[in-house]
Amino acid sequence: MNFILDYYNYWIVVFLMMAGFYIVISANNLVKKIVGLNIFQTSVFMLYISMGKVSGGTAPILVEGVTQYSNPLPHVLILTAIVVGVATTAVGLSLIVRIKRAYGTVEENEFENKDDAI
Amino acid sequence: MVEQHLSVLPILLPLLAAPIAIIIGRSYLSWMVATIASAGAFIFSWQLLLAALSEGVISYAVGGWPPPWGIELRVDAANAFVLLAVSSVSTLVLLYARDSIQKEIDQSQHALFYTAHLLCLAGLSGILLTGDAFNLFVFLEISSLATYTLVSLASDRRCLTAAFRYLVMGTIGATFILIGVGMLYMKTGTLNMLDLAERIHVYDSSRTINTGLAFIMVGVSIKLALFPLHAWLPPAYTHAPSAVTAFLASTATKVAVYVMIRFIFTIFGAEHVFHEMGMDIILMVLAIVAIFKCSYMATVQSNVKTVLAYSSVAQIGYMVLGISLVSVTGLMAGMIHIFNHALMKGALFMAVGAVFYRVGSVDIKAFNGLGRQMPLTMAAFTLAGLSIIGVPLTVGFISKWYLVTAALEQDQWVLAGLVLLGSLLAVVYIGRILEAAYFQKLPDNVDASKIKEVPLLMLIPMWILVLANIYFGIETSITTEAAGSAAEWLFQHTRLPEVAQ
Amino acid sequence: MLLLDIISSILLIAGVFFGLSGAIGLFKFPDFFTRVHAASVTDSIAAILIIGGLLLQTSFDLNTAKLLFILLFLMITSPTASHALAKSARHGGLLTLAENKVKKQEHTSHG
Amino acid sequence: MAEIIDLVLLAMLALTALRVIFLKDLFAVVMLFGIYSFLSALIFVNLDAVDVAFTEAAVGAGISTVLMLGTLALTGRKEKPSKHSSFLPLVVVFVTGAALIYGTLDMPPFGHPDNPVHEHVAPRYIEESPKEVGLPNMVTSVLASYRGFDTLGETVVVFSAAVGVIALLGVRRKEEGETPESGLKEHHVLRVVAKLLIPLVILFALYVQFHGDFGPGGGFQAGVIAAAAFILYALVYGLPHSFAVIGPRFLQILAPIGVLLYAGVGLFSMYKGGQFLDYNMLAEDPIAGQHYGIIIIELGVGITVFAVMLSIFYAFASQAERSNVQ
Amino acid sequence: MTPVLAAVCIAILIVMGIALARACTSPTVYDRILGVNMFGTKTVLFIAASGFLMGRPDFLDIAIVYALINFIGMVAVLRFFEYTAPIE
Repeated sequence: MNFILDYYNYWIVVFLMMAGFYIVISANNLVKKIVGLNIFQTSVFMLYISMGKVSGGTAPILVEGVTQYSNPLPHVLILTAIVVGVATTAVGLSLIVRIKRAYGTVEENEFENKDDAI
Repeated sequence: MVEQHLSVLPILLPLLAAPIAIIIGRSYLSWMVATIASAGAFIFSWQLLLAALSEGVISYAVGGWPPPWGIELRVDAANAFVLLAVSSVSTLVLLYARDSIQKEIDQSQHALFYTAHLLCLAGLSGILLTGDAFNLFVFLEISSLATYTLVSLASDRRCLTAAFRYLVMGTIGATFILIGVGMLYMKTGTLNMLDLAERIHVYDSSRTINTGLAFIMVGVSIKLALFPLHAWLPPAYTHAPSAVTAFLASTATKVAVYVMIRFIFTIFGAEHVFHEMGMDIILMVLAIVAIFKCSYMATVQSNVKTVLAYSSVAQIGYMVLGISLVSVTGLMAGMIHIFNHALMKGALFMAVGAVFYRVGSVDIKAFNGLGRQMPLTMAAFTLAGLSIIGVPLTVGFISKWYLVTAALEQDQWVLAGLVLLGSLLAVVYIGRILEAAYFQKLPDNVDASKIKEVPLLMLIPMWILVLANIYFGIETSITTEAAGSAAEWLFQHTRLPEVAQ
Repeated sequence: MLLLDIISSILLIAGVFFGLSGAIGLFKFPDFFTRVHAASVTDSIAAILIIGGLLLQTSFDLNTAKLLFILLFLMITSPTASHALAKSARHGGLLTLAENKVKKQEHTSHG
Repeated sequence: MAEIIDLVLLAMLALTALRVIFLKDLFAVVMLFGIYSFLSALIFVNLDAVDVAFTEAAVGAGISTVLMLGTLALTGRKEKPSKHSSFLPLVVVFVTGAALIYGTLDMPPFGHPDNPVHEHVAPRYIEESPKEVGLPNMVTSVLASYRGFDTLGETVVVFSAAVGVIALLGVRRKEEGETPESGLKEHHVLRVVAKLLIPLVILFALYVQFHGDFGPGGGFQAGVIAAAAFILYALVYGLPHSFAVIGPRFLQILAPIGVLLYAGVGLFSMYKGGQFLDYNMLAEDPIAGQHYGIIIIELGVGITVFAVMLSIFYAFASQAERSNVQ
Repeated sequence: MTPVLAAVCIAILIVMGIALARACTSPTVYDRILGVNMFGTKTVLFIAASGFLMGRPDFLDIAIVYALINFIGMVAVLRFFEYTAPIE
């Protein structure tokens, strides 16, 4: 039981990652691909935040009378990573808008047929 | 003053120039800014290489915080050597781009092009110089985002789908690296590479560390387009503007190869990765398959840029093959090839871009009869092509020579034979293009008077690279010394498998 | 102090009760407009009660101000959102249950 | 208690993710993605990562969702059924997932205070940063000072995103801006309420910007919230009105200025004889120097993020509006 | 006081779950939006309540952001329906 409690968080996070990853590689629609990418990345963020948690600790903002804080370093890393994620999303979505204008569709198999290979 | 900050300046210069270039907004001025910044970065990286060769390691604590608490920039012969290749090619490409992008990119987007180029350069330099695993991820993303932008700037609509595919694959790769770094951090509690290397050995048999290693290797393999994860590369290189392809082909994947070397040798230790995990076999097999499969693919394409793109994937196979031999000579061959391949692919793509500039197409048929119309461009193409094949007196020969030597050191005769066989395929795909250029006639419907040499500003950088191909092919001491000491340095600071010694 | 705690508990529990009933209404009510009604009315009252309950636990510092700000914010945005949503649904052509019945009857009587 | 909440939230997340896989209506997918972001932000709060939660809520549920909706408005709502075989993706996902699960088996147990992550580098941040940097919020100290170079990189990433989006979608010039009155003009209540809220939101953004040293928040979050205020304005009153307040050209200048401000602090500290971004050199007293440095770089981050987020929104909204007119 | 707060938190979680179920399975698009909106407002309350439960009520800022983003999301959705027909 302890074993499960110790790893429950990680396992669910792995499941979420894989759900996102599956959407990315299986979706035919480009917007859905980007949604999947976001889910994938957000789940990775949860992995990081999970490892920073200290049971019985509190948020790493100094208050009187508290000595046990959670680890601030993963938080910093993930703040950066979230920004990276939204930057990628924005560029990806604008690519989709352009693709729609150029091809008239955002379904991968449809625009693949409209050009010769490569 | 300058000497003290030498390690941060190659990153800082393009990083500062990028916002300035976009504020200026005018094509000509932002080109000046970009070129000056890139040239400055080149000069600093040259000094940095000299300093690294004499001093060994230069550590720079950003923010004044000592590592592992702060972020450290750590320069040794290996990354200074690659940085030199990156910044020199970047400067030459920027010189070349001035005229080249006139035909390929809309006037209003020139400033954006230079900004993105500078951002990409800054990102690549950051990847090379940083000594922090997470900081590497951040710079990786800067360079990737800039790259997606650069690829999508072309006027052909297919560049959009190529860029999108690149974006999805690249982001998956980066996220895999993020997962891997997270697992390392989880076990060791640090992100500094040196500190990681020291603390990681306690956990050699840990399943978490090994999974982290696997994820980092897969992520980096996507970024460096190792077979079978190379699907994004040919379309991206084919449809990007010529100047962009010339820059990316000679730098982006090379930097990823460097990242792989850094993770294997500095962080995990060659002993662990190769001996205990058996990664050398995997890498070797993938490298050989890449060399043959992609060289073959290159021989059947009709678009010359695609031919060269597949050739790039094959050439990456040679670099990875060098790494997988796990010997100083093998690693040195890989490092030399990083530098040399930058020289030859840069020149080749510049020549192809020049053809596009005049003819407006890069189909192999468009090359018909160009040997007479554009003699200088095609001569450059020929020489660089010979270099890819590995003809003596060119840099390509040097790379192959050391690679074969490394294989023979371990009595791997078959491997040496395969390397030479791969070169034969290169003869085929380069030969097809040369045949078209020199032995075919210019089609009748083309006005011969319009097809003439490209402007001088395009020819000069191209020929600088071509001459460098020959110069470094004859005067080998500089590259071999730098790459050799880089390889030796890496090997001294890693735990070795007993077999290779 | 104890008295404040008791009042606060009562407010909180009442708030939760309204919240739950609203959630059930979201499933139980027959058409969209009644469901909006269930959701939005309970949203407002639950927010007032719960935040009111929490207010009693603060010691009149920055947190009190922030709670009041949240309350104000929710009081403004939540009904606005519901109103705009219902209006948009109306413009989009969504009918109430009664109207649907009428329409159906007309349809059958004509046909 | 925290564990139970964590459990329930994770279960909800798993449900949402599963639902997203099978939904074909992309509008619903985007809505559920918004919920997914909200939920993950809740988990971040629950795991003590308040700054991260702040950012995830503002960025993931806010900006990303708005951008996705903008894209959907242009590309259509329905995902077409595909003839792709889903076998290969499934295999890849199972292999990757199995590798990850294998990797979790040796992971340090969740939440134990003697895990390596809590014993090596981090203790210095927790114990020394209030003295060395002088801020109660350790996340801000680490973000802005110890790992300031990362944050500079982060700002540059945002800036490159703006470069990418502007290169792809372009900036609309004022001349062609003769689109008819747009926005939600039917919704009178909304218009009044929005007018009431926007100043409050901007005030809140300023609070987040300058209170980030003491509580959750900082330049990045403040930039996003300020941009959200203008996005609200543009959504309700239409782009032309919003352009009249802050034009896209102006934003294009503003974004690089933030980056330059950040890097400028670093250059100044080099000039003063320290390393790049060494705030100790900025004043006689190192703590004061740290304080100046952090305030200025946070301002730089805030300016860039604000300008970039808003100009990205402008780019998408212009596209949508243009297609609507046609 | 803590048991009451804990019960309140759990109850709000349940409401959130119901709203989520509504958002996942809904007859019309508007119901979906309604579910999402209700989910949003309940999260605001949840953060406020759990802040008091955990003893760190100074994180109410996050609740404010949630309320704000929730509202903007709603407006964006309404705006979105100006472009596409909501009912299929």
